[in-house]
Amino acid sequence: MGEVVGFYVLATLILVFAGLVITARNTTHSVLFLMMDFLSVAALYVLLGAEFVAVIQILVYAGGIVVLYLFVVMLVNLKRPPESYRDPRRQGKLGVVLAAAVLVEMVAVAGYSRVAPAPVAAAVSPVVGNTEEVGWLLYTQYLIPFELASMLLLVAMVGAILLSKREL
Amino acid sequence: MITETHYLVLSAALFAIGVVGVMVRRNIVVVFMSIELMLNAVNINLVAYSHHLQHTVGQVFAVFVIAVAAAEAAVGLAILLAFYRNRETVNIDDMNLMKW
Amino acid sequence: MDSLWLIPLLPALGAAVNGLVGIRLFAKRTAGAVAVAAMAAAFGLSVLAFVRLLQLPAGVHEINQVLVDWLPAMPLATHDGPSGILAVPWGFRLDPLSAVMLLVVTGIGTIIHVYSTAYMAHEPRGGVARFFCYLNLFCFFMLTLVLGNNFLVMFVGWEGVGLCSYLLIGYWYGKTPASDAGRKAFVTNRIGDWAFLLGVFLIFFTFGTLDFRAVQEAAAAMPVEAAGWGVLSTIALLLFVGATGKSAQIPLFVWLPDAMEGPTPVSALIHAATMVTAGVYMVGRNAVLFSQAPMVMDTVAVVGVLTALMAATIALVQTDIKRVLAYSTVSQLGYMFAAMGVGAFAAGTFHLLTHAFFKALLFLGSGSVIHALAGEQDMRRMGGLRRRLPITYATMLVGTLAIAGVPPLSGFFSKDEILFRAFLENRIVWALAALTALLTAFYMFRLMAMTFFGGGRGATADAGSGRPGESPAAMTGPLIALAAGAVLAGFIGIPGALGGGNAIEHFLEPSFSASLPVVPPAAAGPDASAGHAAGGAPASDGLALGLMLFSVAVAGLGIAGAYRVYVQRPGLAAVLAERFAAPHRLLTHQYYVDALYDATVVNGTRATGRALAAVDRRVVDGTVAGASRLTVLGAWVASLTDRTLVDGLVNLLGWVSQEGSFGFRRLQTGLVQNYALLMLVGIVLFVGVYLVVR
Amino acid sequence: MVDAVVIPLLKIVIVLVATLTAVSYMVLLERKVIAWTQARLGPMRVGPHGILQPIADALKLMIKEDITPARADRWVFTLAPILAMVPALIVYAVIPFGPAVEVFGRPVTLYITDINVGLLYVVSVTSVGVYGIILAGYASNSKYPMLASLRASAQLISYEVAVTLTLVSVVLVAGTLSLVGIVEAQREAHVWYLFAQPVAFALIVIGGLAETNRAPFDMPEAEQELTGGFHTEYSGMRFALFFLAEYANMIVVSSVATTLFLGGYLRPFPNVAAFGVLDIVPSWMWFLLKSFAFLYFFIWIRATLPRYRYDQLMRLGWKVLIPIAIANLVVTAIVRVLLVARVGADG
Amino acid sequence: METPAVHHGAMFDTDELVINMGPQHPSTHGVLRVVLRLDGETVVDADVVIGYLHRGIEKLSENRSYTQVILLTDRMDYVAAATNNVGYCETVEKLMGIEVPRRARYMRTLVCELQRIASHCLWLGTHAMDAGAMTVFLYAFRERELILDLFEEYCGARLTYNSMRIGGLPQEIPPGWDRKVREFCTIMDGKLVEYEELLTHNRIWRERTKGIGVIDGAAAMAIGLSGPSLRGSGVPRDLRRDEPYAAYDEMDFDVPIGLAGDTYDRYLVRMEEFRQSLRIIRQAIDGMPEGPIVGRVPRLIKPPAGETYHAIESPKGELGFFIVSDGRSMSPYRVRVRPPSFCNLQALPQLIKGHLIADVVVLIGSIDIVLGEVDR
Repeated sequence: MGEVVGFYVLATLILVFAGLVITARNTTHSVLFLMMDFLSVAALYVLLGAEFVAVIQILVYAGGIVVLYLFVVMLVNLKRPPESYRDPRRQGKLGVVLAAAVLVEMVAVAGYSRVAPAPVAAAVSPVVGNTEEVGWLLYTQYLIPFELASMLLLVAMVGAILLSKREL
Repeated sequence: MITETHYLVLSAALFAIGVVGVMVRRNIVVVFMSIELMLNAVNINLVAYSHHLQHTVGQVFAVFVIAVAAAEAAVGLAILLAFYRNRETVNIDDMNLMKW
Repeated sequence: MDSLWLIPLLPALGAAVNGLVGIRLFAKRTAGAVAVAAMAAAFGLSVLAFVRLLQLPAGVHEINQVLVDWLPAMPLATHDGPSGILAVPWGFRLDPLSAVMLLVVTGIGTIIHVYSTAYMAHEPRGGVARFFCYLNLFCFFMLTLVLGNNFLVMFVGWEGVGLCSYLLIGYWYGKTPASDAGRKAFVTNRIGDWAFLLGVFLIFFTFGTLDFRAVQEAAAAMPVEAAGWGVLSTIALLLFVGATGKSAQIPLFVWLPDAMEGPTPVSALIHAATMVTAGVYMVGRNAVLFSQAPMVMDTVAVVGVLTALMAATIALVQTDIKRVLAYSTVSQLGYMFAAMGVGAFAAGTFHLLTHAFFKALLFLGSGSVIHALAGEQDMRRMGGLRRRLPITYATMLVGTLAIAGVPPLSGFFSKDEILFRAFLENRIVWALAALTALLTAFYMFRLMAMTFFGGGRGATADAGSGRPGESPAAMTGPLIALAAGAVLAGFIGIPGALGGGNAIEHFLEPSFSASLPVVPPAAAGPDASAGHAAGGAPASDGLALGLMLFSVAVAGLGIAGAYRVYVQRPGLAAVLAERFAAPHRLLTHQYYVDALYDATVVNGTRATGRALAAVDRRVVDGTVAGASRLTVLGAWVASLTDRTLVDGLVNLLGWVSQEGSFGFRRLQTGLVQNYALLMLVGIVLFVGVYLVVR
Repeated sequence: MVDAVVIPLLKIVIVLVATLTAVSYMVLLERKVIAWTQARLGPMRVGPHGILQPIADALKLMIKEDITPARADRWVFTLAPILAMVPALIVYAVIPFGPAVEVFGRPVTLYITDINVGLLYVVSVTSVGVYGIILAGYASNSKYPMLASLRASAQLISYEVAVTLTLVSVVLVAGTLSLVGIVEAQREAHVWYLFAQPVAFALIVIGGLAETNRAPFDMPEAEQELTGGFHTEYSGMRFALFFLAEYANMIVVSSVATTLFLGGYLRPFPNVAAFGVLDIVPSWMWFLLKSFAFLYFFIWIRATLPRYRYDQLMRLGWKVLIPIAIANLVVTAIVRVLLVARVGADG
Repeated sequence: METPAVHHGAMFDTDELVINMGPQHPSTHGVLRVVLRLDGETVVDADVVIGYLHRGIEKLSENRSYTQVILLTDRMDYVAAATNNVGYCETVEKLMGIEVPRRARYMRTLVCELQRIASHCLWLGTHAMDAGAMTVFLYAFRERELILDLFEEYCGARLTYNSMRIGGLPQEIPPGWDRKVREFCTIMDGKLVEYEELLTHNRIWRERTKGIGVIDGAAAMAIGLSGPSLRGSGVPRDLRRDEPYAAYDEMDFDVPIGLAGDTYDRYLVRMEEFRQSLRIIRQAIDGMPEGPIVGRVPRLIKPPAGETYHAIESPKGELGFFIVSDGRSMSPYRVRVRPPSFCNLQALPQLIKGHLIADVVVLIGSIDIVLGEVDR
């Protein structure tokens, strides 16, 4: 019961906020709605029993990435709003149609495919608790992807610093 | 009873909203944000299956996706800033140098 | 005390500190202090190691330490089958022989380091650190050479000391003679090293191991190759060629006199006391191997004694103080090889030890003289320095008496031991060695006379009354220390004839025998030469005493002659030179050996190169040119095909794509979102297809 | 029903009320302590020795006119103080004021909840607090608040890195992310982590000062430079919210630091029976005493030190604190591995 | 690129931003307005706008009698009113050739130095406050209060003293006053240690002031700096020593100078001046001669036609008066003041260029201006 209510409330919030993100006139408002959306998604993760991902979602997305967006929005908004120049060749409407097609197709796929719950995987980790499990997997089975991800972040960091320098 | 299909549909809807954002908006910052929405849709999918299959690996992948999103945001926004510095615009329709 | 490895490590650390940090940062004093501290610590450890060696239980004569597996076990095979497992540990072995060398290297090394701090004081700051870096590095390699328990570790040290010798000879690399001398030393050494390396290969091929002890035991088990030339002889000969290179024996002695271009402490340490004795040490190390090859032993003895004689004669006429000493070194090394050749390994090693003391002393003394005369090296411009450099004079006199073989100084005992053994073994060798001893006494006192006696000439004359003065304490201190060594070192080897126990010989004996333990001191390896057996037999005491008196007399004769010619009648030398013009010219030109090498090896190489260049130009270039003509012809045919057939096809293709792209390029709007749109179309189609065909 | 709903609700209410009261009295405390430092008396008029001053302040702020600047972004202007306040309050959900005790025969835990990612929760929730500041600066549509908010957010984000890295080393020592677990780990370890992790403690104190925008890191509201900082344009209740949020954050930082480093609600020497007499003071009082010591330290610092310059602050954060935090983390990890290895070998 | 390179602290690449610091700003020491052009937080250019406190003192003087002008001078540097009085009175005395009795000269010295300490207290307090050290502010004001009490006892006023007369002083020092001054000196000795403990070796304070607003001696001279701000740049110029007035030629004191010419050195110079002032005060009290306190002054103060310039060392620098008399009128024909704050303020744009906003307030505090004097 609680789960049902929680899901529908959160799903509504997520979709509404997402809609507001792409429709808001003011970019700053968009960013705020994005943050709200991410927080709702984090709540959804808690509902799904993934506390660690939920906390990371808040920490990284809401606390980090969105702040970055906010910075950028404020920086580029300092002087003038984005111009309303529109290229006549852009196919915006077609995009909406195709997005709808994608939605339909994906719902169809979701409806068709039923993944049976796998037999409970043999105790992957000797630890209990969601965070510990994720941590265990990250540091054992997925160690190399984990290290690669950290390399990726390092590279991204260096790249971002280089790009935002005054003289390239 | 909420099945994983519910989550998949939610995820699909969120993804579609992201797609619309990418397709329609001309402010490149909003386009970036729409991409973040799409990534979140993927994450919902992963975590939902993780829940459904009682296997943590989906969450692990969600963590990776978040890492990639962070990298993407950092580099993307840096490029955007560099672009803004040169062209003083964030309109995606002004970014049309890649053509004949 | 299981820290044998620490002994080479300390100089290595010193070198690293001076080389990495010191050249940029250290003051001269700091650089010197670091190097001296490293060496002094190494010396202290060496003494401890030596004591530890003495305390070993009876019948055990070595400490063997393996640090790491250097080369992991690797089976090697030839067409004929497996040849052994190449497994080389980085191991150190301390036995009596290496212990003696260890003490020599670290002890004299320390003294020379101290001396250098004063001698190099006028060098620029970074240069001093560089110098000490090289010097420490040299000590590291030398200690590696000495302590290594197998041929490969030894070879590392062997090459390393060659490198350091090169670096140090060329220390003043701005001076052309110095850099040339460095190169000459390096190249000449390489020739010897090549033979040495071949010997090592052959050893591995023959015995399947490179460990000294294992090789010796295996060699001892093989029959003596007295009659025919066998593999052992080949190995021994190759090793000996290597030794001639490093120890400046005929025919590879030419580099050593030139090496005197380096700073004097370098000459003292490397080119008198330690590195050049590496060859002797190596022969001693492989005593058992050499003993199995009597023909090679004879070769060694002959080459040694000839070198000794030849160098001594050349030394008679040299005018550069350091070159006299250099030839003297060559001569004394010849002595050592002669001793080795007659099977008197212990005696040779003993002479090595005493020689290290007095020759280092003489070099440092000459350095002190040169230092006092602000770089003057020509003895004809010296003289009368006795008063002005009293300490240098006194200590050098001690050294000269020692090298001349005046009892009871150290040189007397070691040289007499060699002569005694040579007398028993090979009278010709003995005769030549005795002659050399005479010459040695003569030319050394010639040096003393020209430098210290008489009136001032040249540099010493035109300098005012104030200069030259005695060198600083950091230079005279080492001189005094070495002089003490030169006096006292002989007492560890007083022969039985004089009532001594010949302690050094008994101590060293285990190193020259194949298997352990060896109880009776006199009984050497299974097939030790006859002279050995006669070793300390009391029966020959009278003979020994007679020979002793003879050699003392020879030394006295030489001294007296020099005194007569150079002190009492200073003009006599010139008269003699004129009278014996042809031999004199021969001697001043060092028997034309360098000229010979120039004419044969150097010019031969050049001529070969020219001939090959001519072949290249005529034959090879001609062929190439002919080929090019053919190619041009073929290319013309090909291009015709290309223009018509291939180009036509390509143009067709281009035309098609051009025409087609007029339509397609409308898609490239430059709008990112339109590109994304196309992607989306793809996705929709893809998923659609999936849904349909599922 | 009582256990599941009533008690948690009651606890939430108590914590909220207590927090808000504490926050308002923090203001008084600060004014008093600084006044004493400066040889003044501080507020004396309202009530004896000014103890009713917070109430007067609250009344004043509530009835003041709430001005919205003409060209401000109204929605965001209103949202910003709320976004600043809410995270500061919801952090209290995981702070353990005491262990489980019996109240009227019912086991009650003296914390609202103990989640297994407690510390991460604290970090992530406080990281959301930065929105209040940025948005306040943005929405005011004024230059000084804009500059101040950029400064503030840069400062917060930078120091968050250092603080979070430092927290990781504490977590390494404790082996748990749960705040209650960390307190209990200190009981088992027989040592406050102040002594096990002194470097981390120093980093947390410095980082805590910076994260709460306190002197000497109070750049965002440096009145001499940027007049009032990001809340220059605010007045009335919305201003009060910012004010409360700042002090609430101070209390959060001191509570977390107390929990992590001073043994939380444990009495000194919790394992030494000889000190059992200290149990007379209830556990939550110990917690409050320790937190109070922190708060007092914060105020003391503010009264004493000049202010850092913005670039010096950033340099300190990035070039000093973060490297030290990383070094501390590495050393802690190495020591931890070695200890575990040794213990493993033993047992 | 045409924009100048950023020196430090620029986090983002933003366009130049113009902000208006003042005239209503907590740390501009009155009503100064500085228009800053910023690149990020770095000051690219600064425009100092003054005039918000202009009262026309110079013009007013032309309609006042010579004695009445003393009153006006109080309002210039209102934190060092007595010094202004001395400067003006001495100029008039020079114009009229009046001999001031030795006791009066000693008393003037005493009053000037007390005033200097009071002024420096205010400078120290606000300077530290600008950098965020608010406790120092209150401490310094506490000690300034003691001086104000002393002045109150002497002349009845706490801020604008009107405490000089042409030819001497209006009244004898009250009985027991000298003892109180001595007590103050003792107190002040201890308090100075307290200030220095809070600031001089404080790491943050040093970081905030060292290397900030560096100006070398030549540049400082060229731009007309004077007083401690000039001495902070290593120029040993002090009118008390170089062109002695009052009784300074009989006093024994040192002139501290800085080396680096940065804010920290200016701070140290002023801190040392506290001590030198106390030294002079003690000498003045100990050596106070007996005698009249007013010289022979004509009843009608009507200087002969002519003009003269006389400068004294006010706490802020060279305070000069240029007075023209037409010989006929009872009022000066022209009074022109060379105020140190005004001249020192000229250096501000040069000092703050390339620094951050936070340094601007520190630098304004560092050159120690009073807007009353700047605008007059």
